[in-house]
Amino acid sequence: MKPWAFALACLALCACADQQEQELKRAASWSATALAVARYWLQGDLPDTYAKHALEKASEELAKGPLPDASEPVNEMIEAIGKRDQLAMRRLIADLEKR
Amino acid sequence: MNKSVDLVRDVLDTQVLDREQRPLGKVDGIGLELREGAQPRVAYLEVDGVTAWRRLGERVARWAQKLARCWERDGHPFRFTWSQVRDFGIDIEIEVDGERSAPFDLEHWLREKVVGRIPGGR
Amino acid sequence: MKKLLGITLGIVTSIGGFLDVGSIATSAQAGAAFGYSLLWAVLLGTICVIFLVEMSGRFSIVSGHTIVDAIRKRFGFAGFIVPFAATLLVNLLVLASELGGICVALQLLTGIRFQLWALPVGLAVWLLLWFATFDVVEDGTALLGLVTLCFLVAIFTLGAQPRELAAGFVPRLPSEEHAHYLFIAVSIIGATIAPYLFLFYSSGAIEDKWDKSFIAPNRFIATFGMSFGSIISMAVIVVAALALKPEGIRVEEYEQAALMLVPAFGRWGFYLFVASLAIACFGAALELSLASAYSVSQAFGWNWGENLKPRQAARFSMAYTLFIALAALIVLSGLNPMKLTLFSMAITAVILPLTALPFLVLMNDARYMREHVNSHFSNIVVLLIVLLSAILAVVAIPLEIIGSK
Amino acid sequence: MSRVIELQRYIGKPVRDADGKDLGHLHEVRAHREGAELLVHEFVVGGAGLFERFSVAQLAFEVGFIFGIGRVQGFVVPWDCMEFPEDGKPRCTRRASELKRFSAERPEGK
Repeated sequence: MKPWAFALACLALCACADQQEQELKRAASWSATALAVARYWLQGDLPDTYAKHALEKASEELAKGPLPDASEPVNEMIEAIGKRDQLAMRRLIADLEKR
Repeated sequence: MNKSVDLVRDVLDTQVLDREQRPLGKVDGIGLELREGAQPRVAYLEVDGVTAWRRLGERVARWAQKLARCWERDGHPFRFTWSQVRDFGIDIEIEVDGERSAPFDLEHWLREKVVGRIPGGR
Repeated sequence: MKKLLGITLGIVTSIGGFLDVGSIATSAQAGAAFGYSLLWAVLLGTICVIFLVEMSGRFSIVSGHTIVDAIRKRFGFAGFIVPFAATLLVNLLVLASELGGICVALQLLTGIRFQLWALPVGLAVWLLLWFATFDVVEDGTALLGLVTLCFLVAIFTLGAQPRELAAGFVPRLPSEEHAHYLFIAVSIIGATIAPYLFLFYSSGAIEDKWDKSFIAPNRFIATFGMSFGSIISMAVIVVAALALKPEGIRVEEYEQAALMLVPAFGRWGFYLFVASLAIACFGAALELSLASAYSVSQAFGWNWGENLKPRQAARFSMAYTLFIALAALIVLSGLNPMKLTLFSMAITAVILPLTALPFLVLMNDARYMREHVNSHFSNIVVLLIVLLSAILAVVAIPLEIIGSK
Repeated sequence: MSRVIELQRYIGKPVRDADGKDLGHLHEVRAHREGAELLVHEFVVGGAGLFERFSVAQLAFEVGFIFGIGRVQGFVVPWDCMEFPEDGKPRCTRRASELKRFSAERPEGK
């Protein structure tokens, strides 16, 4: 067993150990992104096209991640933007924050 | 100009300029004539892409040769003799009109086939 | 008076031209994930690039050669071809990242997928090079590049704490995620010491016909131009640390980075980010295409120069045309732009010794530099930073690949 | 009779002396002007400063020079003692002991 092969193997091992932890972090980051986009949109700081596009990306990533159900409120946010329904958006923000 | 010339350090891979100071290419090869009982003399200096690539190996040279055939007018590489050298310093200036020499074949080919056809390439 | 104009122009172009997709992407990720703690990487990269840029200007001034031209003459065709090919390949990846950056900016603005912008953006870059002259290209994009000063302004509006900022300049490993930290550090260094920067600068010195009187101004331009430029790069880290980290947003895609100026400028924040990304990348794409065409022409001894019309330098013009086309195809293939950028920057750090070390040998060769040879101090600084970043990169890239699987 | 060789294909190649011992690589060809001609008077073998192929070791060797590590040394072979056979391997007809050695701090400046 060549030394570098052994080193690579244990690197790979510890890499996947914190794999789950990485996944959780990514999901948390994407839901935080969705929240930020929604909040800035509510304040009128973000154009609709970008807000919708960013939320679609967020829900896509969340669906792949460990907490896929978090992508539902994000999808509803996208519709809220389409309908310019600020009230629904506030409710959805609260809902996503609880998760 | 001082008398001694180191062929590798001062001549090989040195930039060659034509009569109007236009860049012609690099010295890619040196032809050395070995004579019986007399000092070897520099027969010619060569500016040719294929010669340069041949320094990396035959296979590479074959590829370069295939490619070069599309734009080369006459098959043999461009050579000049030491007597044609007008100025020798950081670059080598020679008594040749670059536009009509072999190293410009690719330039002419591109001008006609491509650049000439694109608007604004005038 | 002409010299003064030359100096100010030199500094302005370095500021405007410094920031590119690499610095924005790596700094945004660094700030969002690790706060201020990667500022040292920008500083280290900047110190090295100041030396390299000053040396490349001095080299062209004293020897009358450009770097690529001289490396081939000094090491021979067979010795020169491997570093040359490696640099060209990396330049292609970085150019693809730059074009990708512009396409992503347009995607953020319009919602249309970035691949669809690949060909129009490639065409726009090519058109400017085909029709404009060197001065218009270099000065125009750099002046536009000053929009990136908005990151600097954002620091003050967001109120960064100077004491914490200073702590970021001391390198120390974070509590966890060492592999990713190392990878981002290396990508930052690769983004800061981009070889095309000093290759472009050396060709520019020849194109602008700098003579011996430019030795002192050259040192001034290199030092202040690069330092101001890197301050903006650091500003991106600070803004990301203040605007994204507290919210828990880690930058994996440009969509997330686009939020970072909103807290500072409100509605304008988003548009300023998109403008900075697009302009910085456009300027860098122009410089990179020219730098690559320069190095190919100088390697084979062809006539070169952006001031020449395409008809006068067909091989030079076709070189950058082919280069832009290939890069646009890479973007068209839909590779993730952020990942492509980070890896291109890390690979730049890996192959840095292949360009910087032959150049260092030239800077100490009296035949080229006469009495202006390098001082021992600059030799040591460049050697240490170049070797350090290459070793770090060789370690960091495999770890990142394993980590991200 | 005389023969024309492509000098660039021998540059950087290893050179053997009369006993078959390796003298080093063919590193430089010193010539001088005679009227309109350029005549070779000696070959320099061994030493550094030339890549036959790119090699990291060679680059490290060159960088070492900058910091005064290592020396350029080798042999000076007069023109009439060097042969260039068809197989592309240059050969010296004298023994290493009979040749003038040279040793310098770093590749000689202009």
